Amino acid sequence: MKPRVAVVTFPGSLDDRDALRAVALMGGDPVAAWHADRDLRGADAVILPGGFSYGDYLRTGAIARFAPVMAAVREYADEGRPVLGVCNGFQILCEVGLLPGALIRNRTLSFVCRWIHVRTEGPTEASAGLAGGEVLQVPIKHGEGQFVASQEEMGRIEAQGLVAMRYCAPDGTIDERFNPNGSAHNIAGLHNETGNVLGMMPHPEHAVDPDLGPTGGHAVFHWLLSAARDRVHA
Amino acid sequence: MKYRFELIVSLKEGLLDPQGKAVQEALPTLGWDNVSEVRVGKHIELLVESDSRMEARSQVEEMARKFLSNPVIEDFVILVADTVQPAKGPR
Amino acid sequence: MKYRFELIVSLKEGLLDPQGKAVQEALPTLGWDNVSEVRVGKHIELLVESDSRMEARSQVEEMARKFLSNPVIEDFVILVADTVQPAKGPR
Amino acid sequence: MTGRQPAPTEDLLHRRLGLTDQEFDAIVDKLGRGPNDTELAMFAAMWSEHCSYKSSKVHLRSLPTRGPQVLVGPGQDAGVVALGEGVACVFKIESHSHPSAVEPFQGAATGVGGIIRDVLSMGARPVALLDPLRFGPLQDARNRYLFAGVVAGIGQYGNSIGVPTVGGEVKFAPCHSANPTVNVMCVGLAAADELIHSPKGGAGNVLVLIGASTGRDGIGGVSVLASRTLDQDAHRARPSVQIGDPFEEKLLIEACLELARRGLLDGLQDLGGAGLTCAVSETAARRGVGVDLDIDEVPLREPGMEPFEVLTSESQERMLAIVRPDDVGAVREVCAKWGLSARAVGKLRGGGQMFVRHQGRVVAQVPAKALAEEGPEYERPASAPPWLVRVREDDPAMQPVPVSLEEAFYSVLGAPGVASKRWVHEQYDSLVQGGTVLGPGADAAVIRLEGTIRAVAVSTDGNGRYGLLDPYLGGAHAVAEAARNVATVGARPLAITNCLNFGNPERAEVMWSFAEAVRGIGDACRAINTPVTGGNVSFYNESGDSAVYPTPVVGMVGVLDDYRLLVRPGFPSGGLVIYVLGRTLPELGGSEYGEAVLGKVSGRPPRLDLDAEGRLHRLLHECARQDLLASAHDLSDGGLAVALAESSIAGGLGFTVSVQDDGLDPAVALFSESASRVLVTARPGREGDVEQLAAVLQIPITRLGLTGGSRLEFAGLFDVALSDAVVVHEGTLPRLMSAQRVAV
Ligand SMILES: Nc1ncnc2c1ncn2[C@@H]1O[C@H](COP(=O)(O)OP(=O)(O)O)[C@@H](O)[C@H]1O
Ligand SMILES: [Mg+2]
Repeated sequence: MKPRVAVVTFPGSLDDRDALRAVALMGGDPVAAWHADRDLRGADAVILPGGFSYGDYLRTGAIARFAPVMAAVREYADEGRPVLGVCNGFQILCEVGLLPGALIRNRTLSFVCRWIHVRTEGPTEASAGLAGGEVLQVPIKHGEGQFVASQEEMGRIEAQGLVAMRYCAPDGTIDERFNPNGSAHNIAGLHNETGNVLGMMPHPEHAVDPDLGPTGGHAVFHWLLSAARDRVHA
Repeated sequence: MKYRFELIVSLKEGLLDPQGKAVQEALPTLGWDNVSEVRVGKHIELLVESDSRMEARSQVEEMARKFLSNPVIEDFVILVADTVQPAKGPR
Repeated sequence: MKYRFELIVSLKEGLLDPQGKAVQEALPTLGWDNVSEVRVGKHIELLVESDSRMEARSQVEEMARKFLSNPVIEDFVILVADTVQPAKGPR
Repeated sequence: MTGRQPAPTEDLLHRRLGLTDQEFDAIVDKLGRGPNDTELAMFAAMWSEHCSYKSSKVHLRSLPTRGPQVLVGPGQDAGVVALGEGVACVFKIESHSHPSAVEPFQGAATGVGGIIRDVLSMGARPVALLDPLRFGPLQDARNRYLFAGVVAGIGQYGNSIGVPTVGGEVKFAPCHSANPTVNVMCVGLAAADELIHSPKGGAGNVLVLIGASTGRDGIGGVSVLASRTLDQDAHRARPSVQIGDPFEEKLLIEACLELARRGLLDGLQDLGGAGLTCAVSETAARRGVGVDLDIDEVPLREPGMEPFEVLTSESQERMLAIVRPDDVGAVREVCAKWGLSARAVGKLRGGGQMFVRHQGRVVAQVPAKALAEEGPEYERPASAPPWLVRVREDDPAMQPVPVSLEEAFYSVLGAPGVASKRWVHEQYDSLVQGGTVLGPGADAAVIRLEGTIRAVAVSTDGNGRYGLLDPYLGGAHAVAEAARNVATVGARPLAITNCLNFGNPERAEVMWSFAEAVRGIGDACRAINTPVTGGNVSFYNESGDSAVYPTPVVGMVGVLDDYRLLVRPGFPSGGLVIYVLGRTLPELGGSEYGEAVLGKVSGRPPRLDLDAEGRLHRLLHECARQDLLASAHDLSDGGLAVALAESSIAGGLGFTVSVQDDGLDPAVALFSESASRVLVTARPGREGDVEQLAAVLQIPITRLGLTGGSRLEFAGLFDVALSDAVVVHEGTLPRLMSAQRVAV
């Protein structure tokens, strides 16, 4: 049975249809969910897609956080089901506290759309995160992707191995010159402690179709779908 | 001497304020249905080194006019820092 | 009764403020080399309908804490509108 | 209602509203009485140059508009062509130059919003944006401010609504310092049988105003901002500046598409110039009916607005739906789901009159057709400027090269108009919607049709220098280059939209250049078989003694039957044979070389053999279909030298070529801008096929050399390191813009 993956559409979500398409292409069963829904239609995993939910005028994710569907998302996270937040989805996950830190305006103050490389970090023993040690080519497109956290929080993030991926050179070297937005420690994506929640600024859903470009998004969807499949069989 | 100034830059009246509108429309769904006329602007804080407060102030005014605000769509007010009364919210 | 409030939301002290930094770096190239510690935040104005000023104020505080600011990265101050002294900048 | 006779003073209201005395008399004629102030404001808005096309109509009529591919031609909100497999492509271009000169960020942002709604009103999902832009030189701080603001504004709006910006142009010339040119093109897709047409009749149907509330911003925008030359104190136009709300627009897109999908619409109309007056009167006039409009039902953002303000406000993010009475409830529900206001503001009725009611009284009563279709029409005096003869005689090809060829090469490659536009397009989301097969940086952008192997290719082009030196050729070249760009990626050009950016049409030389440009566009479109489906005229792009170059910008769409066969501009591997298709002549008039190296815009633009151009497109299309090419890149600004460098940079691979085979002067061989040429590399082993096809189609083909190495080697002339060329090409705009201070 194909794992069912819900993609939540908030007013102002933009990459929701792309995420649905990517789920199907990668062998999942895509399910469209709506911000006003209170449940996720029995899906095995959930994606909070990119975009500008509710316009993102006050602060990214500030309003989406209160959407009815978020209670269900939180439940998924707590139950250990896979939750993927991409770009605006990552911002929302931070805003609701499912992931630490926050994303603020890029250091350059400009929006940036570019194909970049990230290196995945291995998950800790205890967690079920994305496999480490891979260099993925994926696009970013955001104006507020600079990851920040207080010093103590940063210490905890590193100590607990919560970093899922960092911006890097094409050969995988972590280097400030390849940091597109000024993120602390080149952080491009984070896990929660149990590894079932992943937030990332790059867009894996735009890096799955070889007709359109590199396929660095495969690794992320493989992780999401296999984690979802585990739930199906569990 | 160094003087601290605060500036508030906001959209001219009559112009649509999408930020304010978004906040205002969100509040009732969060349980506050008694809020109106929300406007969102910028707050800029800066420290100016100068011989006199008057001189510093007139420089801030020039900066505000020429760079910190967009006179086509925005107005600004200068608050002299020490006339601002912080209230008890955490800071 | 309706009460007007103003709020200032700004990035926490320890965090680098990209907008403030950009302004600070720009000012010398525009001829002002005597400005430091620039911080850029948000200024939010709103009107609250309530039976008492106290009640209104505590609601604003709650809104600020839960919605208008993100405590992970931001602080806020509430200015009671009529304690703000607008200076002579055009408004 | 009381008729109002004009008082014999200088300060007549109609004149202050921009109407001439003759136009006022025509209004009195149509009404059979004097108009009241509200009616006069409505006429002033609708009869402005911007809305009525009064100076351009007589010329535009000569354009070819028919063809089997055209589903909807000019006259609707946007043109439509068939792409095959039942898919329709809706597209249109528009100028937002005047608002952008006043407030670059919001001016450009709202320009994006406006053109999106044009495409949306046909029932199509907007799938791509392109932004042809022109500014003054970047050495000037004001120009940097305008450039940075416009790009950021387009980015903010396009990025926030999820429509990818996939192409455009950026050119620089001193004439744009006071008059930046901001054009935006939008492409949309729809199932051909689900397009929203505007049927006849419909009396009894309800007008539902959807989206943002109406404010005082943008009042008089039509007459003040778009139809009068920007004068010294351009900022007196301030209150007309609009703030865009892209979030509202995104909701409008989704709500309108859902309404269309569910069959709840009898018609859909965007609100643009002249606001409600235009949307309502055009709807009624097109359908041959009358209308009752109750402006008390219009949701207002500000209290105390006068009827004329509500009627002419250009507040953004609004659409007007025409709905059968039984469907009004369902329409409201869909809008509520998307968090949008939807208000019934009127009804279509029999007859042809537009009634406007306010507080129970009729405040205006005007024949809808008089407003929308019976505006004035002028055949303004036109004559060529006397100085043109002298400037044309000054042929750059006759001048000695003042510097070494290597220096000339770097000057041309690093000219801001030629250098890489990455600084611009990295600020745009070019990927959202997942259809972008080829984004910014190629000759044409390619967007696939969901679920098929088919794709639409699109490019915008225009050359102001050519327009200045010969507006006829300027128009024709714009069409030819746009078609060539589309053909270069392997697509078949289908049809165009165009944006005509000119100065004050009341001046004979401007009017002459306009007429010539339109004639050039028409001839080229007929020859290449790409009809005109619509466009936009932007006059009065001048202030003081500075007018923009006569700048026709063409937006071309084409179809690619199988996007997997598309051809990219970069050299993909070493050892490939490089050819140039087409003939190189000593044509440096109006060239990038002339401006960047000699410092002059003079001579005659390259001639254009439209028959050869058409054959070249067929050759490219056939080569792509048979998968014979490893790369293709058209030759335009900067000629062969720039095309070689760009293909090399894009592929990250050098080349060795000999460019002087037919004994051309080196500067000509390198920098001539002779038209109808494309640089290609053949797939290994397919060289003979390419040569043979070229021979069959009678396109000259010259073998230049081979790809490979890490140097750009022009044998016998000079050579440079690829890495140095990259620094110049990629580094120019970032370097110039590093002096621009980001506003907060
Ligand atoms: N304003 C812009 N926005 C987006 N893309 C742009 C812009 N300006 C230029 N580009 C892209 O940069 C590339 C080079 O532009 P240009 O030199 O005008 O191409 P060409 O000569 O083939 O018409 C094209 O892919 C074009 O779409
Ligand atoms: Mg080209």
